[in-house]
Amino acid sequence: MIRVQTGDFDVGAELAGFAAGNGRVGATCVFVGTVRDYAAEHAGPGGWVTAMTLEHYPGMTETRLAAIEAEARRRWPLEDVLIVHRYGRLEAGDRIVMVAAASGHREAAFQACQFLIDWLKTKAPFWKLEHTADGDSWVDARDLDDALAARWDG
Amino acid sequence: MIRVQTGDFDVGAELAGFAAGNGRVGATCVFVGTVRDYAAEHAGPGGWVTAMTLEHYPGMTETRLAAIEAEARRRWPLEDVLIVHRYGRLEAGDRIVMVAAASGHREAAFQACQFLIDWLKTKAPFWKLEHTADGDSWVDARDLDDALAARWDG
Amino acid sequence: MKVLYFAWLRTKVGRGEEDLVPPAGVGDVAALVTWLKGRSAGHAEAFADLRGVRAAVNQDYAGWDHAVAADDEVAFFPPVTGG
Amino acid sequence: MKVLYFAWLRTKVGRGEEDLVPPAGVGDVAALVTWLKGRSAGHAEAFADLRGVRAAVNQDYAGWDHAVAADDEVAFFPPVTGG
Repeated sequence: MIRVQTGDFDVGAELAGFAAGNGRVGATCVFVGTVRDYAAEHAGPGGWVTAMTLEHYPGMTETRLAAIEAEARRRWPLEDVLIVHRYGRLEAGDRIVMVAAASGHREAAFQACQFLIDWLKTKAPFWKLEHTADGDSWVDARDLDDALAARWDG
Repeated sequence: MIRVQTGDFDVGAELAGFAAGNGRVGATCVFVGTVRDYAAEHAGPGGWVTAMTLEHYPGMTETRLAAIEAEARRRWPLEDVLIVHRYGRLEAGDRIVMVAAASGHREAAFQACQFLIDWLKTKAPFWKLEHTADGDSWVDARDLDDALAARWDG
Repeated sequence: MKVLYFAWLRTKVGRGEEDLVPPAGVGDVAALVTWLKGRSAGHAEAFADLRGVRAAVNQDYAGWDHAVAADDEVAFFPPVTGG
Repeated sequence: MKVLYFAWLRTKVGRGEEDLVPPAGVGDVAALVTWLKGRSAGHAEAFADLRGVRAAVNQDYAGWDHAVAADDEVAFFPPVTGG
């Protein structure tokens, strides 16, 4: 299941309904991304991130996230998949994204969960605008994210 | 933090207090293990696992889990670590274990979380006795678990 | 043709969406970009360095040689930074 | 010396814990096992095949050549299966 929303999500409540009643689940892996109050990329007085605004491409976002879920289900024997991603203005400490994968054993759950967030980070059309004391700046894509996503190629 | 207990735990409540208020956290990875109602190792009429009893070695369990947490913190820049493991009788669908790692970026959070459960599975003194329609049987250690733990050697 | 801009491309162009009718010769993404650069100084600046620009046609990623037609939705944006 | 048994070693030995005073020659885990095997048929069965047996001395994993002394806590158990 995928969801794109402005409001916060409750990880515990999401997990309570996740793969509910499915006795084949032995392993669930969850990743939660949050807004740090300090971006190492911005050293100096303006380095403190007070908030960010996440822009996205309505329509394409949902299509891409659904494709990422489908690919994960194709690659691993998953009992359930969840992607929740927020957009709009988020303050330091706020949750941004949650991805989860449930499977019989942990290898599949871990790999699928990493795959979901790696592909999401490089393929889902979201852009972060950081608000700092020095002003606003669009976050640059990280080469490391491309490298992490490339693990799953081929 | 480590905890060994007979009672259930609430993943959402655990995460609400996890790395609470720490603005350096950008990534949290969580693993939850549950009792499957079918163990593939037991094909046939007695294959349905109705429950299991987890035995442990009080004292050594806590010492080993604390050592695993310490090793994870030594290897990765972690803001928080949590291991909760139950013992005693557990029914199909029940939670067994939860491990979590929080860090600035997701690579450390994922790797530490996998490390925690891999080492826990091969080093923490717990033993599973499965109760099936055919009777009770002690679960054999999996070679795969040794292989997964060996990833973190050296 | 619906053309969308996101993130800093949107701020440079000065708007997020345009309904356009490119001339008949504009048959792929690259030709569309060349034509768009002539529309305003903001467009020219947004497309000055294409190394940091990605394109999507009808909500799927597309290369510069991907065909575009009158009823397509074409979007331009920097490499994504969500998650 | 406190000797503990877990999982199927406990069920074969028939108890989980014993307070014992091994003879003076029992200086390491291997010698302790040899001595324990003579205590009962259950002990002998528990230690019949040591490939599936692990040992801990004072709550840390120990090899067969690890020294044991009168006031040690020594535990025997199969490979762990928690998590």
